[in-house]
Formats: sequence, structure tokens, C-alpha cells
Amino acid sequence: MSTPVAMQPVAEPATGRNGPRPAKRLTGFMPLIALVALVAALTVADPDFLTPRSLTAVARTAAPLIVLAAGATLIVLCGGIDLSIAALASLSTVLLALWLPNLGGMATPVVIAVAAAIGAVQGLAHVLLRIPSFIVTLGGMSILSAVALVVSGAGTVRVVDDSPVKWLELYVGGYVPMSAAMALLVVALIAAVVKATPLHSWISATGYSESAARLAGTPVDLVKIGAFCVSGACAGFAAVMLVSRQFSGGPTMADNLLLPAVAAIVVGGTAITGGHGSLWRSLAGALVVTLLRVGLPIVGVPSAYEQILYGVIIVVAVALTLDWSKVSIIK
Amino acid sequence: MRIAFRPTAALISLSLAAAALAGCSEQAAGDGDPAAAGACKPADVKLVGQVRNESNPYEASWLAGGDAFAKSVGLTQQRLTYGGDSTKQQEQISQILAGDTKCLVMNVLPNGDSDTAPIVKGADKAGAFLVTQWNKPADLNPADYKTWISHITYNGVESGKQIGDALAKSIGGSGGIIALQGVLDTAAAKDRFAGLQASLKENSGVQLLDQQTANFSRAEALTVTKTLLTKHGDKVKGIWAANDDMALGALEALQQAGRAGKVAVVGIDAVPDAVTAVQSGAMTATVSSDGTWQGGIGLAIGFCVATGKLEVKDIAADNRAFFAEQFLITKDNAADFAQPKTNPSDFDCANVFKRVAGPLK
Amino acid sequence: MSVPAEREPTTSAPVPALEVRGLVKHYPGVKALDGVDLVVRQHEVLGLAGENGAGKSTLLKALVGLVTPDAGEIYVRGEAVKLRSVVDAANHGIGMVFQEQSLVPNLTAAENILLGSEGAAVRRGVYRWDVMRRLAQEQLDKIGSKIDPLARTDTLSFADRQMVEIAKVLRIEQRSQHPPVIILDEPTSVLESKEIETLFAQIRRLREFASVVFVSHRLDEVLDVCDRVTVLRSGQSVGEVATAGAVPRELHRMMIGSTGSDDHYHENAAGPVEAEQPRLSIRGLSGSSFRDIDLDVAAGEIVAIVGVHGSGREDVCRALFGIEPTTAGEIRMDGKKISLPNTRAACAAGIGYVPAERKTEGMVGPMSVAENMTLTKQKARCAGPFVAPKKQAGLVDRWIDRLSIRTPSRDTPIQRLSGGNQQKVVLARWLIGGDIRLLLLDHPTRGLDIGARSEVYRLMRELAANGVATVLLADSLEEAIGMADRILVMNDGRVVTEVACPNGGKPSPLDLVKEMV
Amino acid sequence: MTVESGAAVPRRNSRRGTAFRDAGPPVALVVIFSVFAVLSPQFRSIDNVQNIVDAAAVLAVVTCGITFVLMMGSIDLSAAGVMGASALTVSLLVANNRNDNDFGLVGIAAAVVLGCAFGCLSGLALVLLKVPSFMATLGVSAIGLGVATLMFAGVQPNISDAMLKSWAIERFLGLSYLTWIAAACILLGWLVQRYTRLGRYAFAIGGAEEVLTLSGVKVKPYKVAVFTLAGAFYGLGGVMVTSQLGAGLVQAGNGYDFSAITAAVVGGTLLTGGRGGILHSAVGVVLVMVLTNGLVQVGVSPYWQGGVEGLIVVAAVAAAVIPQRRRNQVVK
Repeated sequence: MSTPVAMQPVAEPATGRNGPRPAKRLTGFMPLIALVALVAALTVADPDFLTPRSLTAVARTAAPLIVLAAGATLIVLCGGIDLSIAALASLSTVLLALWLPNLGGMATPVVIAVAAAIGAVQGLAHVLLRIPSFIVTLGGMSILSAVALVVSGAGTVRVVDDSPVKWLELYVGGYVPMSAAMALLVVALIAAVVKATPLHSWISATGYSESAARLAGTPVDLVKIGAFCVSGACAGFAAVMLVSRQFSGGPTMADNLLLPAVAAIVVGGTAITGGHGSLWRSLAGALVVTLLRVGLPIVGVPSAYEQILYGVIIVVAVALTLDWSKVSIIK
Repeated sequence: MRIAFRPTAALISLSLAAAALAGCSEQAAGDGDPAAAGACKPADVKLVGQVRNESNPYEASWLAGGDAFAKSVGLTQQRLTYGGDSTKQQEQISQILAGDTKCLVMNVLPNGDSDTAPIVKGADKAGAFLVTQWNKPADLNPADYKTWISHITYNGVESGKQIGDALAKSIGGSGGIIALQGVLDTAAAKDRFAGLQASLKENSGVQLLDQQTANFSRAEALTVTKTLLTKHGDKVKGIWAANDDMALGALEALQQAGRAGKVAVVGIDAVPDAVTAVQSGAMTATVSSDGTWQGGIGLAIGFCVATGKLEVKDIAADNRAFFAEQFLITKDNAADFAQPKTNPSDFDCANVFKRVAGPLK
Repeated sequence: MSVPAEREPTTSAPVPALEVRGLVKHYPGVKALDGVDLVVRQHEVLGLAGENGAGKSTLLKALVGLVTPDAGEIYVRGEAVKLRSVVDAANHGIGMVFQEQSLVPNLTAAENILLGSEGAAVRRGVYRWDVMRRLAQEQLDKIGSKIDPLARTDTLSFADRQMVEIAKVLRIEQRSQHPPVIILDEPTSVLESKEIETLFAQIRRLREFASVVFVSHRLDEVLDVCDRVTVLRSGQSVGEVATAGAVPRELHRMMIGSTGSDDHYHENAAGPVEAEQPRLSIRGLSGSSFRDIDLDVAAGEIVAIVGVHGSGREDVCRALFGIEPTTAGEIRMDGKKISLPNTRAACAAGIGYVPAERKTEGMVGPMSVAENMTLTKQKARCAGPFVAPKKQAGLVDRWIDRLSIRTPSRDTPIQRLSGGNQQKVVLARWLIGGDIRLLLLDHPTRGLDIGARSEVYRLMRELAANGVATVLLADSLEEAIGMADRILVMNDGRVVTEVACPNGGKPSPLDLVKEMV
Repeated sequence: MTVESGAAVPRRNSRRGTAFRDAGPPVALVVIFSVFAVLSPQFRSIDNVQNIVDAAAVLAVVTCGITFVLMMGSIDLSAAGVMGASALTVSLLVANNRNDNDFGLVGIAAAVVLGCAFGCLSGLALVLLKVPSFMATLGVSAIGLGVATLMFAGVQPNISDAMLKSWAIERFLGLSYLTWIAAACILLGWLVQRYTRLGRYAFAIGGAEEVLTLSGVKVKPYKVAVFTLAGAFYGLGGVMVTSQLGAGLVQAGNGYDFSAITAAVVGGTLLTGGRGGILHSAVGVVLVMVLTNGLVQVGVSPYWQGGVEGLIVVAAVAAAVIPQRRRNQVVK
């Protein structure tokens, strides 16, 4: 049954009070501001940090995380969560490494397609069986890890001839790492497609109020399955980037990217309850998270303090970037 | 979504155009030439030690060893930890390599076999001096690279076999044992288990009742051991663990099951607690691997090459990838290993290869 | 408006239980309250009437401390007070039953009644269930309710929950030595007529030991239960009427400022189109809560279904939109058999649905008017697979204009609009495609004021005239009788009778009620 | 079909659904237990049942804590960090090989208090900084791990405190002291949930937070209190792990965050809040432990174990959800 809602805090005209335009704009740019502030802080700590080479390395490093977060952002916007992206990316690295010798250049699209299909299956399970996405993807995470272990024989699969994926390691115009450019392209492409088509309102409606969306005839189920499918494809593409970087595939290779990816989404200011947010925000969030993961130890913060700082900064960053006027109740 | 559609489209076309027009290059602009060996003043050398985390005794002693060496040459070691996260390790390495790499010396513990190749290729491209330890795929050889000076590891097959034999001996040559495997996706885990299998072949009286992974973790070993103990009951005479942490977890499980002292336990790594346990007889055997030495020696080799006291081309092929000396520690010799004995002279450029037990097979 | 310098005694009668003087509240761009005066005497039931947007809800919120007025004074029993929170208001003996129920569904009735003022039922943070049960029972006894205090709230019927609400509000007696002031905000909007009678009996009992402010959009109810009525318009009090002898028309005139026709019982402008086959035809439709439903609706016809809670009429309606599964029967649109596995199929068949729960099911609050309006019909706003922003804007503006939806712009979040305007956006959603054939209206006027209602009624008429078939689950029997060409009465999951409802031959509500129970 | 007077149809559904939901996990537990019992004779031995219950102790305590948070509709990922910090704290305060401390019970209490402090920190970040609990607790977890690493300082603290060690070893009625502690925690948790304002309000916050506000209840202190309570349970969990392992490990809480959420959810607590409870979670914990243990006992390959577990968890939830499916149900 529907919970009787006494009053939606957001429904009050009173929210207009804290909504003068400049402040609104500011919240919109908060993720970017947080990013710049972090770069500035790291530069103060270690002036060497602010060199083109160093920043280029950050961009290259962040690429897989950006792609992972971009896909999962769609699911979060729909009000769900995807905990299986990292495990799926790990499995995809194994598959890619196994198939590269036979399929060559075709291996990349095939792996992305397979990952998309696996994502879609999870979406189907979520939609048809009515299991919360948290549970479906938690289960999916274990299952995909197991499959990756079995397929790879619990070992690393080396890529001897990495020429089909080597293009990702090139530099565009000598400065921009191809992987970063591709990550940007993926974000831009998905964002543009979503923005230009009815998908934008469908996704937001699903995230804000699934039942209202359904009763308006929005294809809620298809949108969700689609989101899972894209998320899977993104995991597959992130896996391609990882393989091109690691020259191998491993059953646990990307597992540790799960929480950073979710953190990237939330730090970007996308509401974890769904509806409000965007892929661009996740892009900024992924860069912030990468800077924290890589930047802190590089500028010489000891490991124990690094973790403490990471925890503190990430909480503060979310506090700054979340647009509270769009989210009624913080759980 | 705040960013309008038009700028998005513009951005896409721009990046596409950039890709098409500017062409692509193999390297980021500004990548330096590989440093010429021996060009560095000792004070200019930058020492980096990278391990998984500071929260286990073995790796903590590694970093401490690195610090001690750095201090001995008047430098400091940059301590990096990546929390057992392969991607984070790569990210740190590429960030380090994006800085000044001219006199960079890295002593790295790759998270898994798969992580070694990108580290090596990155360091090679940037001209940083690199020593790796433990994990490396068999077909990747330092001899093929200019600045990857050496790869150091312990002979996992041999240690697995040694403790397997010791275990067989202590249970009187016959009876059931259970095996606790490490993280399945690592060479160390696989080699050590292969060693156990070799040992089982020779000791036909010993029967492997069950094998499960406990991921090198003390806590997981505790639960798995408890379950296996109830599954196999009194048939379990011995427990073979792929590292000491798991062996210590198994010891706790035995104590909780009221079977402490009745089941023999062996492990690998010689962490202080395990050595104490061997000394007191709670554990049967372990195999030494010396974290303090490993932390120092990698930097020492790199430092010697960077400062020109050692030429890469002069290093014997056998020393480019080698097994380090290791010892089976039993109750008899445990007292000798109670304190790690790292001699500063081990790190003299003339002595850095003193502990080579043999080339990597 | 300036605060009166000095409070003069109004009458020689006892001090009013509650008095409001010159209350002002600004929101950006809106003056919600523009100097409202209000007097609630002791032991009286005061009606508060006004169109949506007249400032009723802001006034009520100010009275319970949810809104801080910019200027003006509130006097409780002659004493000026500042109300900063609900607790503050409760301490002064003012409590409110909110329009949408404010009960925690997963707690027991007793806990809900005592929520926030557990008193002796909680000692040092520890519950004493027996005391709690006793205290709650006392409250329920006061209003003569037979609910088990330890029943979970979400297992109670709506009317019972309303009783729990009133019992809860009465708890404020514990905080104040004086008779409390109880505010009932639209308490009848979702009740069936029998339940309303019970509620009115309660209100009359309440008067014995409390003052009541009763807010309803149903003027006949206001006149029925209240002693006096205060009318608000554009944030000001425009009049006060003693109910004895007053007629709805008079109140209505005060509310909208001129003589409006209060009756929504428009004559049907065009009779149903006599086509060869009905627009909608269902035969033997069965589902979990209804059986063997036969129903024909011709193009241009409005068919109302009436029935009490649990009669299954909502589910029939939802089944026609593909939300409720059916187990047997067939549905034909214009003679063609269709199946409705989901809402998409229903939309594709030209069926539209306006749900009863507007806030949670009808609209997506944080999204803009334009997005809410165009959520369904893509062809109308797209060029190929892409949204054509100009096309969409033009389309939306046209419909905002056509339905005279009052909104600052098409990009305003719909939750900022008043209820009537929200409902019009929801209706517009189905109209913009121009291909609507059957409209299912589930309580389309719930919570709307008279002005907004009559606009909805006019719209329904207009659509019918254009050949749209309509199934109406009306808010009241009067509404059903007034609007429908035919009325189906449902009871216990079956259609028990069908009553023709032509102009000039309208049945009386009593005839229908007989069949419903 | 009889119509219950005055009840609207969806409500009837949910009433039927409640019964199904409450019955689902215990039924699943019985089924899974029976299947393993048939497949493996060792599994059904008394020893093994003891072993399962013993192994469930720590997870049960952690799940107790997380259940209160889930009941509010929040989520808590801080267990790993808080347990690590508390494990190090207790191992450095009771008799150990690193220093001369020997505070015994006081040391244990200090570790639990530290857990409270971390929980409080999560709660404050939630209500003051308005950071969603997912991120707030993730951050606190990182802080906890950092603090633990600081205290670890390179040398493993081994405990020699006889009492703490005996918790894992000594038995009463065939079960270890730790198991009895866990049972006491479940009882305590149940009492808190049933008989205290804190517990009932946590439940109510998950049901309809805004109603509490309208009723004049200040919700924020209760939210902080719930996180603090959860922190206390994690702190105790860290102590218990230390007792089991005989040493303070930074990784003491590894994996407990997701396992506890899984256990709670499998037991029937909804992530959206307002449903479930301690007893549900207790069933969930046993179910998860039966599964883990059973898979080893019947000899499923270690590679597949995680996968089978994941599959069964999804299946268990699906089975519990199917009876109450509705077409317009919102599933997040």
C-alpha cells in the first residue's frame, strides 16, 4: 500500500525561498568546484602535481572509473543501484583476454555485447521477479565473480598480442590519452542520447516516482532493463580499457572499483534515491575520486592518514554537491 | 541534467575532429628519454617502495626495511600502499611515472601476476629503475628490458613441498590432512599448492581430505577450518596452510574446537607470531621469507644501478630473476629466526645478490 | 498590513478560543496571506471555505506552527502567542488532522495516537504497552471508536484511520488545561457518504469539549456541520456567515467574488454518439476483486461507476488500464479485441487514466509541467526519435493556454502548482496526443475546490462532446449523478444494477445508496 | 469472495503479503537445511550444527546493529572500518604483546564505546551534513580503517587476556561463550526494538519519517542514536573477532558489511525501511551461515561457492517477494 504522505516537504512553495538563481547555479557546478579545489589542494601539498604529464596521467587513470560510473549512473537515476558493475568488468577482462587470440579486433565489440547482455539479464530479473536491484546485483556480483574464476581457471589470462586493444593506449594530439578521450566520448554520447530523446523524462520520472511514471504509460520496465543493459556495456568497455592497460585479464581485476564508482556517482551530486542527477556530474565525481585514490599517496600522505582523509573528504564532498532542494528526505 | 544539448554535441564533434586531425601518438608528449644508467647523483635518487597495505606484519616489515635502507644512504623512501587493489596499484604507478622519472627507483610488490606487465612496461617507457618481487608471469623476463633490473621471489613450489614434508613427518607419515589455499588468482598460492601436491606424491600415506581457499586471511581460515574440522572430524591429523596468517587462524580454530595440540599445522612466511608458535611447538613448521630484507634489497639494487655502481649489463642473467634463499623453520632452529637479522652489509652493491638461491625456473 | 496596535475586546462573550489578526505571509512572487482575520469561539465548529490558492492551507500551517507568518498576531484565549513548531502549537492546545493522513503505517494505532506525547506510556524511554493501550483506549472511547488500539495502522480501513487521527489530535488536551482547538483539513475528501455521517457525528461530539475548525471544499458539508463559516479569498477574509439558513450559492459567490454557477450538473451538451458499436465493450471481466463485469461505453458517453470501498470499482478501472491483472473476460475497443498486459498497451489503445492519488501516482512532483504533460505521448513532441524542444514547448504552451493552467512557466516543477492546476496538467497529458478514445477518471476532482472542479467538469463535457468515452469513479454520488449518462452500481465485486441517468431524469442519491450497501 | 468491510483492495493484498513475507525466510531456512541434511550426513551432525551456530555469532551481532539502521530506511557500510578500529583498540587495551596494558573488561568496554563514537559520527554526518547514509558510512568506514592502521603500527598485537580468549574457547551447554553473547545481543536488540522509544521510533522513521516530524517528534537525535547503537554492535563484533583470532586485525571486519546486509535482507528486512526486525535478521543470519557451511560440507568447488550463494540469496528473496507481487508495485 502506498504510505500516506502527510506532506511533501518539497511541495511547499517555501522551497522557493532558498532557490534564488545564482545559488542554484552554484549547486549545479559544485562537483566542478570540488574538483578544482582538490587539484589546488594537491598542488599546494606537492607543486609537482600540477604538470601536464601528471594531469594527463590522472585523466588516463580515471578513464575506466568514468565509464563504469557513467553506466551505473543511469541505474541510480532510475532509482536503483548496480553492485555488479565491477564484477562484470572483471569477468569481461577475462573473456576479452581469452577471446583476443581467436577473434582479434572483433573481440572488443563481442565482449561489450556480452556484458550488455549480462546487464540486461540482471535488469530482467529485477523487473520481472520484482527483486530489489540491490539484491539482484549483489547476487549478480557473487555469481559473475564465480564465473570469472571458473572461466579463467582462477588465474590471470595474459594477452600476448594486444594490438587489437592497443589503440586505447595512444595519445590524441600527443597530450590527451585515448582512453580518457573515449571515456569522455562515452559520457557525452550517453548524455546526448538521453538528453535529446524522451529517455530523459522517462528516466527521471522512473527515478522520482516509479508508480506515477508507470501510470503515465512510461515504459518503466524497458527503461530499467535498458539502463542495466547500458551499465553492462559500460562495464564491458571499462574492461577493454583495463585489458589495454594491464595486458591481461583477471577474475578479480576490477573488483575494487565498485565502491569508488558508487562514490563517484554520489560525489557528483546524483541523488542515490533516483531522479535527480546527470552523467556529467558522475564524470566530475569520478575525477574527484581518482584524485583522492591516487593523489593523496603520491603527494606523500601516509597510508593510514590517506584512508582517514579519503573518508572525510568524500563525506564533505557529498555534503557540498548534493542539491538538497531536489531531494526530500535523506536516508 | 544541467549541461545543454548543444554544447554536448559540440564537444563530441570537437573530440572526434581532434582525434582525426591531430593524429595519435604512442606516447604522451614530454615523456623523457630513458635515463642513462649511472647518471644520477646519490642525492638525486628517488626511492619508492610499494606494497599492498601497512596493516599486516609482513608488509609493514617490508616498508620498514625500505626505510632503513633509505636512511642508510641518506634518503627517504616514499611509501605507497594500494590496499590489495590492482587498479589502485596501476593508478599509483602511472602517477609516479608521470612525475620526474630520471633517477626513480621502485621496489614493487605487484598485486598479482597480471599486474606486473603494465608496471614493467610503464617503468621501461619512463626509464625508471624497477625491482619487482613475488609475482610475475613466466614469459615476462627482466632480461628483455633495460631498466627492469631484477625480479625476486621465493620458490613457492619448494616451500609448499618442504612444509608438506614436515607435516607428513610430524603426523607419522600417514593420516588425513586439510589444505587452506591462498587467493586463488596468485602465483604464490598456486605454486605453494603445487608443492603440496608434489609432497603428497612422495608421502603416499598422507591423504588430502579437503582443500578450500581462505584467501590468505586469518579470519577466513578460522571459519573454513572449523567447518572442515566438523566435516572430517578426527580424521584430520594435519593442516597445511599456504601462509602463516591462515595457519594462525587454523590454530585458533583448533583451540576453539578443543583439539589444540592434536593436529599439526604448517604455514609459510615466518611472520613473528608463527615463529613464536613454532618455537612453542603449537605449529610444526614454516618457511622463512624475509620482509625486511625484501624491502631493502629491491631499493638497494636499484640504487646501485642508478648511481652507476652497478651496470645492468654486468648483472648475471641468473640474477635478473632469482629465487631468494629460504629456510624451513622447525622447532630446532626457530630460535635463530625469532629476530629478523638483516645485516646492513647485505645492501652493499657488491653483496646485493648474496642471497640468490638460484635462477627462476 | 500593520499589526493592530491594540486588541479590543470583540464581544462581551467569553474570549475566543483562537483569534487571528492581520496575518501576512509572503512567498516569492505570491502573497499567500494578506491580512487574514479569523475568530474561533469556544465550543463552536467554524467552517473555513475558500478556493484553492485562497490561502487556506497557509493559514492552517501558520496555526500549527509549520509556517512562520511575516506579520500579524495569533491569540490563544486572548493571549498573543508565537507558534514555532507543531509541538508549540500543541502546547497551546491547537492540533490538526492533516488532509493526507499523517499516521505511521507500520506502527500500532495506540502508538500513533500517542506519538510524540506518550506521557506515562513511556518511562525513561521504555514502552509500557499496557499503559499505552489504556491511554489509547481512553482516547478512542472519547470519540466512540471500537478500534483495537494494538492493531497495526495499515490493517485498518481508511475511515478507521481517520478516527485514529482524531483520537491522536485529541491528545493535545494533555498538554493544555483548556479546551483544545482541533483543525480538520479536508477530512471528508476521501470518505464515502456513510463514513462522512459518522465523522460528522464525531465533530458534533467534539464540540462538547473543544473548538473545531472544519475545512472542506464541499460547501453543503460545511453548511451541514458548522455553526459559522469564514470565507477566504486571495489571502484575505472576505466574509463570515452564520450557517443557519445559508445556501451554498451565497458562499460560493463570496469565494469567487461574483455569482458563479455552483452547479456542476451541466446539461450534457451533446448526447452520446450512436455508433454501430460501443467505443469500449467488456464482457465477463474478472479479476482478484471483481467478477463478470459487463460494461459498454459509447463514444461521447460518460459512465459512472459507484460503490463503497471494497466494491471493486477501482480495480475494474485499473484493470482497464493494464495495472490490475484480469483472470477472464474480454475487452474490445471499437469492436477490436485488445489485451492489456501493461500500461503501455492501454496507452497504445488510446486509453488514458487519471489516478486518484495525484501526488504519488498522477504526477512526478519535482519534474516540470512540460515534462509531466509530455510523459506519455511522444509523437506529439518528437521528431523521429528525438525530442524537438521547440515543438514540445509550443505544444505545452498551447495546452497551458487552452486549459488555462496557472503556472509561472512550463518549466516550473509541477509540485509548485495548486491541486487544480496539477490535475489539469495530468489531464492534458492524455489530450495532447489528440488520439484519446477512452478516459478513465478515478476521483478526478478529489481535493479540488469548486472553481477547479467546475473547470474539470467543463473539460469532461468538452471531451465527451468530441467523442471521447469516459468512465468516471466520482468523488460523490452527486457528482456521479450530475456528470454521468449512465451509472453502474457495484457491490462486492459485481455490477448489481445499471441506472440510466438522462437529462431531466436523474435518479436520486438514495436510490443508488440502496443498491450499494 | 468475502469483502472485509471498509478495506480497500490493495490493503487486503498487503495484509496477506505480510503473512507470506514473515513466513518466507523461516520456510526457506527449513528447506535449505533439509536439502543439505539429505545430501550430507556430516552436515546434520550435532557437531556441525554447533559449528554453524558458533560461526554465526559475530555476523549475528553485526546484523543486529545493521538491522536498526535498515529499519529506518538508511544503510550502513561502516561495519568493516568500525570493527577494524575496535579490534585494534581492544587488543591494545587488554593484556597483549605490544604494551603493558591489562584493562580487561574496561578495555572491551572502551572498544564498544569507540564503536559508538564512529556510529555517532555516521549519524551526525547524515543529519547535520545531510550526506546520504550510504556515503556517510562509507566515509566513516575508511576513517575507521585508517585509525586501525595507525594503531596497528606494523606489529600485530596478540592478546593474552585469558578472559577474552576464553570467550571463543570455553563452552556452555555445547555452545561457545561468543554464541551466548550473540544470543544476548539478539535478545537485547529485540527488547530495544519492541520496548524502547528508540526502537519503535527507528521502525516508525522507516515507515513515515515526515509523520513523526508533524507529530512533534525530533527525528534527528533518534537517527544519530540508532547509528550509535549500531556502532556499539559493530564495536562488540570487532571485540568478538579479536577473541576468535587471538589478535587484533585491521581486516577484522572485512566483508561483514555486505554479509550483514545480505543476512538482514534475506531475513525479510526491507532496504526501504519500516519492515522486518531483529528476529527476522536472526533467521537471515542462520540462513546465510547454513548456506556457507552446507556448500563446504557437500563439497561444492570453492570457485563456485560464491556464485551458488549469490544465486540462492536472489532465489530466496524472489521466493519471498513473488506472493505479494503487484503490477504497479515500486521496486527499487
